[in-house]
Amino acid sequence: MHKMLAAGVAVMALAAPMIAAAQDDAPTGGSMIVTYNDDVSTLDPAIGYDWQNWSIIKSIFDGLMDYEPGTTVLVPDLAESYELSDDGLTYTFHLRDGITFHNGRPLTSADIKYSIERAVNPDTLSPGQGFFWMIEGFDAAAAGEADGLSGIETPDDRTVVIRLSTPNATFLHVMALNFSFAVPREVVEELGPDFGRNPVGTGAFKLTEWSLGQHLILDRNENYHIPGVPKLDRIVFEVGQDPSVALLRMENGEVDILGDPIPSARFVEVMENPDYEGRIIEGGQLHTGYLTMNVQMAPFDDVRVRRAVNMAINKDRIVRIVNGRAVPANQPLPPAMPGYAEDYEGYPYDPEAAKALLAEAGYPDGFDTQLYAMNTDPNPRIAQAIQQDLAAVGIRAELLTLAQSTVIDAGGQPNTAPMIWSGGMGWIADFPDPSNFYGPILGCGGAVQGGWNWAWYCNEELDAKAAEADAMTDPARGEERIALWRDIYLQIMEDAPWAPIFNEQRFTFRSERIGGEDSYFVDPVHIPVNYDHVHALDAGQ
Amino acid sequence: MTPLLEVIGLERSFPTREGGRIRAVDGVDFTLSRGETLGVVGESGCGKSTLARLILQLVPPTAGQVLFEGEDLARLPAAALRRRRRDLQIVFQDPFASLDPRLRIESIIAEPLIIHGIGTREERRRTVATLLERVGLPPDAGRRYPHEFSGGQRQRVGIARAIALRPKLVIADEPVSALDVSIRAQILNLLADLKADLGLSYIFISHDLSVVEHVSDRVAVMYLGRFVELADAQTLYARPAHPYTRALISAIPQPDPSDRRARLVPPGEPPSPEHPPPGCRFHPRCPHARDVCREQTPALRRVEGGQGTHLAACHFAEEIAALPSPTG
Amino acid sequence: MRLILRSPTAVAGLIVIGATILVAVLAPWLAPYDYREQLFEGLTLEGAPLPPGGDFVFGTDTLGRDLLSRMMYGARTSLIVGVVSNGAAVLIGTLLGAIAGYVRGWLGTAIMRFTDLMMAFPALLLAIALAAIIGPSFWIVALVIALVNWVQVARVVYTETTALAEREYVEAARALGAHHLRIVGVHILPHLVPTMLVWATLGISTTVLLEATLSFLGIGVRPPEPSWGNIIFESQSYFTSAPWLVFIPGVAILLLALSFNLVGDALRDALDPTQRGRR
Amino acid sequence: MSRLSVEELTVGFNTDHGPVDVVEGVSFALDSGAMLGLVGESGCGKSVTAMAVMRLLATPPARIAGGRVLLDGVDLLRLSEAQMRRVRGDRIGMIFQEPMTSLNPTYTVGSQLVEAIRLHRPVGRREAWAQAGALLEQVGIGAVRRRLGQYPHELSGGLRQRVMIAMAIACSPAVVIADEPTTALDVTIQAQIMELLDALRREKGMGLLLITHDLGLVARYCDSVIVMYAGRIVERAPVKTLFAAPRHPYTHGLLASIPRLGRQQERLPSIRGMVPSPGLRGAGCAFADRCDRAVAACRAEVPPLGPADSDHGFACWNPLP
Amino acid sequence: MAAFLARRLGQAVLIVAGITLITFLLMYLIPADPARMIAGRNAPQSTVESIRQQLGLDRPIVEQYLIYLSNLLQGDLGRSYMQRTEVGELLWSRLPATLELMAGGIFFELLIGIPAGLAAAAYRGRLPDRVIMVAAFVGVSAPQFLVGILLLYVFAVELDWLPLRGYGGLDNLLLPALTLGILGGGWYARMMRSSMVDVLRRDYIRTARAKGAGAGRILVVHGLRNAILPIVAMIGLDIGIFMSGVVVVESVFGWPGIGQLAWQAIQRLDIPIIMGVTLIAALAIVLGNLLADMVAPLIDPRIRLRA
Repeated sequence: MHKMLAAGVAVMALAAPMIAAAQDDAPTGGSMIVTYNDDVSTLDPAIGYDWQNWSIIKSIFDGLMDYEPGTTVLVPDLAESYELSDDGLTYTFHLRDGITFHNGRPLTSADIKYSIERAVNPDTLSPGQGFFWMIEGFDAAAAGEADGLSGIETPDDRTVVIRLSTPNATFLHVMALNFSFAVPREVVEELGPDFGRNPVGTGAFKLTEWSLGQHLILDRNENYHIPGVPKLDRIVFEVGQDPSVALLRMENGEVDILGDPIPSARFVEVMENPDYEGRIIEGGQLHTGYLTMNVQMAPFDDVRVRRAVNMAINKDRIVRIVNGRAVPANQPLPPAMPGYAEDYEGYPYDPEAAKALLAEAGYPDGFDTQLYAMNTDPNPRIAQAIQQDLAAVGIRAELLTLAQSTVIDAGGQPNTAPMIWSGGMGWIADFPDPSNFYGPILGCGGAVQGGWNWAWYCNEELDAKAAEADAMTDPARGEERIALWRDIYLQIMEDAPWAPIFNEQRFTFRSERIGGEDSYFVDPVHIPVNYDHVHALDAGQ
Repeated sequence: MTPLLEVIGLERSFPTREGGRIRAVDGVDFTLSRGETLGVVGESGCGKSTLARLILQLVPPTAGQVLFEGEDLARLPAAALRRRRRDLQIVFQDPFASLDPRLRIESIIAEPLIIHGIGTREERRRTVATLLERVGLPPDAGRRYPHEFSGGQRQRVGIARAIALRPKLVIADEPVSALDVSIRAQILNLLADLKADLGLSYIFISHDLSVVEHVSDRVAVMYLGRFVELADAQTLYARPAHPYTRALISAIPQPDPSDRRARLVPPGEPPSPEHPPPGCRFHPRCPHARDVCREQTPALRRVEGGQGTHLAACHFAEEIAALPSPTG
Repeated sequence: MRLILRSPTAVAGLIVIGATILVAVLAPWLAPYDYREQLFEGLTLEGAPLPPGGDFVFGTDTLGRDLLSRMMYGARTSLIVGVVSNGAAVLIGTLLGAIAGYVRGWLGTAIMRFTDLMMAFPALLLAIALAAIIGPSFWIVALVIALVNWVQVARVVYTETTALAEREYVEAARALGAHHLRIVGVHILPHLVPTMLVWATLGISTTVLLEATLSFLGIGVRPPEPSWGNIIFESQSYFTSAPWLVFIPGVAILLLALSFNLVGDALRDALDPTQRGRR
Repeated sequence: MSRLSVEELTVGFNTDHGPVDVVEGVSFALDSGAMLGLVGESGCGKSVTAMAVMRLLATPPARIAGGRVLLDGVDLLRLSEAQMRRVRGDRIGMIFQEPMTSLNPTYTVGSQLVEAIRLHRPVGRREAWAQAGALLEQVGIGAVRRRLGQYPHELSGGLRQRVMIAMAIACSPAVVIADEPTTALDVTIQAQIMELLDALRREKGMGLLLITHDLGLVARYCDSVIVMYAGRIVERAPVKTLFAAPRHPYTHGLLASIPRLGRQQERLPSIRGMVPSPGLRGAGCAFADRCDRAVAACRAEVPPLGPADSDHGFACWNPLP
Repeated sequence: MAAFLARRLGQAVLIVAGITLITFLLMYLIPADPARMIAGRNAPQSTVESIRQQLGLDRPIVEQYLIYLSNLLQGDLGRSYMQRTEVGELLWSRLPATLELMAGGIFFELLIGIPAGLAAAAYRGRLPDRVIMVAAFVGVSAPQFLVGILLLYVFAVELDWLPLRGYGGLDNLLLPALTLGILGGGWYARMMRSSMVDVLRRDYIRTARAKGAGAGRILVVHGLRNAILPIVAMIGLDIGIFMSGVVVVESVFGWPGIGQLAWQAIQRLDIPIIMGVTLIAALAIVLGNLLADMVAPLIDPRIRLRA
């Protein structure tokens, strides 16, 4: 996994190869049923930001860039090719020919410009607005003072020129984010806020039916620009399906993909069932579950206390509580992320040493504090495990398990939440780049009222280093940049504002009739599966 | 000397569900002297029970005055009225409903004493014992609950409670209607004894004319919220001056098979008090009704040539009074 | 009391309640394990809870804690919440209902309109919002439940009080010059006791469950303190793979609620002096 | 021959303190067209007797311990419940005390009358409604069409009791039992209802058993009378005989304690004490404790009702002369 | 009748307005910021501010409420913060499922409660009565989700007679509706019994027996109609109680109704949806009571609609 990703970064070339037409001889046709517990919310790419609608949107829309299926390798998508100016500030994208929206209208460069500007326009209320900060003219546009982004120009129908205000190595990832996906202006303007219910894009599938609270049907886009894609003719998303029921239906062969994770209650049993051999695919996730300690609140303002907490927690036992569906973590970055320090050992589990550290910090008898956590399973259980471990070294943490919105609010208030278990609200990377784990959650920018830096950790020196790293847009300096990020995260661990607990693993359960590369089923950017590339084995029969 | 009780133009109306108003008591005047018993008779719904509650200020009057020893009860402040209640008491019809089923008899009888803060606990206990004896109940009755007693005994409890404060006036609202014949006589005798012993005055409300005749000095006949006749008992029964009184008297079956009086049963039933007929309210059922009865409401007036103060609300009172006596 | 003992179902109920109280009180001595301790041997290697039997009579929960010990300590919470908060609800409801029913007038109307309003208000939402505003604690649960559950009591008491206030013996007391306070205290409230008792007992099951829901939402009992409700909710999705985690506390709640209901029913009959007089 | 004859009827109740007989050895006969008064105070067993004849007592707690109830020679106590159902309302009609509560408030007068007819007569709905109208006319109710469509609460007390009577006579029964039919009514209405009952029994030749506590009604309307005390008949006689010369001290005391119009008395003669509750009656005459004429025998043995050959029977060891 | 309706509708409007006001106030007081939830993690503070402004969350509460009310009067319930779909549409799409569930629940309540209550009353004091009443107490005391899970386990998992969960056919409805109905059924059985026992003591029942009516006829024709009134009033209230009950039942059975929607919305502080659900719940309760009041006179002619 790690290796694959390193290769991907290297591929960031001026003339990237086209995504090859699917060369495998997987059959096309057929359909599959995917179940979800929650209703699917908006499919507007500028707005949708759930893990659930994230990949559905990816199948309906396209952006300038994309990733190779099953990998984190950036490749041009709507763009045929792009060039980067020497100062690292100007990107020129050349659109592929003959791409049309689902309504039949050909895609032009104006659509790209409109789509990005729409995401930045405050009227859109896009949660992705902030991702575009590096584009020239962002501030004026984001404040609603300018009509559009001065940094985007469309010299002709097939060329988009984007100027940045500062060189940024993550920019191409941003162009692969849903928020920058192309939408047809006339449809958006006609439907207004209802566009998310009736999405029209250029993607591999088009939405044909949406019965709120019951099901969605996606059908193949016959005019999709990549030949042989998608494989399936139809995907039916059945919503309101309780995961344990969905699992039983899966066992009855009524369902093809469990959209939600396998319920913990039955995880062990399912994994041990020989009948499902090969049908449950395990993969990594760009996720870290961590415990924040508010460095502005005593006693967590003492680094020794924070280190003691890091040493007090038995991560192996917590991993067991989640049925081994995670690997213990010792640093903010997940193993699949470039910059992960493989040789770093982290803080060992050592309650005695933790006690000694606490004593040294002036808390020989420990102290009382509070631990916030979200109230959905398994988070209260994990929090209780942490609570017990802390109690063993004398830290008596009162546990507050609350609704998501309340915990998030508490985290963003100064001097409110001494400790927060991030589960359920934790960081899943928006794109596979180490910088994505820093800004809002560990940088000074996030350590403000209403911010997401719940540790209130602010290290100016590291902020400067981060800026430096992100300015390294030259692909040749890729390795150097990654190394810089690695150092940043290791230095953070010295200050220990977090106690990283684990990195979640994904387990995708598929029916016997669905096939494809294993990597398609644990695709790092498409969750739960890469809808465009999995196929039905009984297609055409 | 002021009379014990003076009722002037007393009125009370209730709203109905349909938005109309029922004039339950519609202009009643009378006086009651000390030591006197006034009987009030009438059929159900004529307003006699409301009259009792109006006098006691349990229901506020819509108009009119209730002067007790010259003091207008309706104008008394709440606290003063509560104190005044010592002098006015009531005995209810239903000896079960009027006793709190969750209290022991001794608590029920002692309640007025407690309310008015009379005596110590020990004194009250002795008073209760005396009262029990006075109304003819065994001494151990105090420890028991109302439902353990028969109707007659419960009525004795009600009477004991009413006389506990030595009131000046007792209003008895159908006190014997719910009782059996043999018990009824006992209670009537008890009431008579108490009156003699304690110098009580009574307003005795009943639908039973023979009982009223037996206990009353004067009798008032009520029909649809008004007094239609008021006279001393003997006169009223011997020479009724209102056709309704006549009809009532003649309708009473006497326990005497040889009694073959002609029965003057009035046809139909009392009209709804919500829509009383115009003119004389009795005219639709009156065998003597003439045109004037349908148009003019007769006032309660002295009957010419009547004995004492014989009042009747009939245009032809003198004519009626001259008819042969219904009691035969 | 003798009358209650006459009903075999009520006796069974009393036994269950008595046993629960006993277990709750003696929990520190009876519990085989520390109810908070997440035992290493309490989970399988894959992290699954252990079924009943062996060292763990009721099995273990998903954190490897002994279920029996947690049930014993949980009885405390459930009893306290059931009795205290439901009792408070009944008291509030009775007070408001009795005032509205006795006083009538604008005050009575205002109280009853407010009751109507509360009746139509989704209780769960109110509970969540209140707890979020005031901040979570065990006593908040009690308060929230009381605030939610008084409504029906108030309505019933209101109806009864209006009927009681028209009884002849109340009129008799007024005729005697009794003050309103005395009338309410002596002639009305005692008659409401059976209703109150019935609601106090009938409401217990709803209360215990509401506590469970609130605890689940993170409003109530702080983990790792157990209550029967939060034991269920912590593990409700395990009903097929670890049914004991749902059914043992579920049946406990059912039995306790049932017992309170049966005893309440018998109590109502027994409190009626028209029954008592029959010797 | 009598239409209805009750012989040695004994009815007991199971109470918390064991079985108690509330009606003991009651016998009487009722002829066609006759009106028999059954008089007594509350709790004397007169209503229980009526209910036992109709077999309307809930068993348990009630228990008919002995005796016979012969209607035209058939013992009703031996009939099955289904057979008895056919007798009720058809051969014996019943009128109750409270016209307010004895009619079903949720059905119209018409449908309740129609039910009374159709339960026993195989007539169509239309025909039954016509008959119901005719019945109302018979009991003196005008504007029949409107009345049939009205609910009981829309009628006055007197009208309701007329409807009850119409229901009781719907199938022209041989016997009608009227249990305190006028007690709840005003004096003037009471007179109307009694006149109606009197006329109907004559017209239709029904035997009418009038259960009442009002001796005035009995004196006025009945042919003969039975006085009950504490579950037993203490005296029976033709009306004139009884009122002229009661032999039982209880009957005598009862008659004396009624205040009479135009007869001013300072004190009413009254019977002291009160009725002993069932189960607490001693071995002898139940009235002995209240009786001024009681002799030793009274406390020892229950006096029999006699003499048998006379139409004036009384159960007393020391009767009035 | 018209006056009655007008008055009751007036009251209903007031109650609903009162409820929306309280809800609004509560939402305002909850320490959490919807704007942040919408903005997501990457948004700079300025974005949060502009979202807050966009949604009018920066205005005084009174103004926000008035805007809400005036929109409401125009039939506009607002748009979900998270889903960006019109709240009206979301509610509308889920209403049929919830209504179906409630109807099924009421059906089972009556189906269980009325016959059980009748039977208990008919055999009052005897063994069947005791058995039914204890069973009714069990029904009343049983935690709803426990009943649901048990039914699910027995009929769907073990016996496999009925579909596990899901929404659609009558077979899907059976278990959730039964779960909802068992609680109410217990209540109704008790109410029906006490009401019926009371009615059976009435004089008109004696009259009916004196007429020669049989036991069954007396129970059903004469008793039921008089005894059922408290139940009818209860059904009105039940609609309200169900609004809370459906949250549990819908989550146990994966029923795509209002309850689920409300649950999700509360988690995410999606105020427009919460307001919408409260509104619907309040309306349901008010309408349920109104309906019960209007049906009552049809059953008992003594009751008149009081204006």
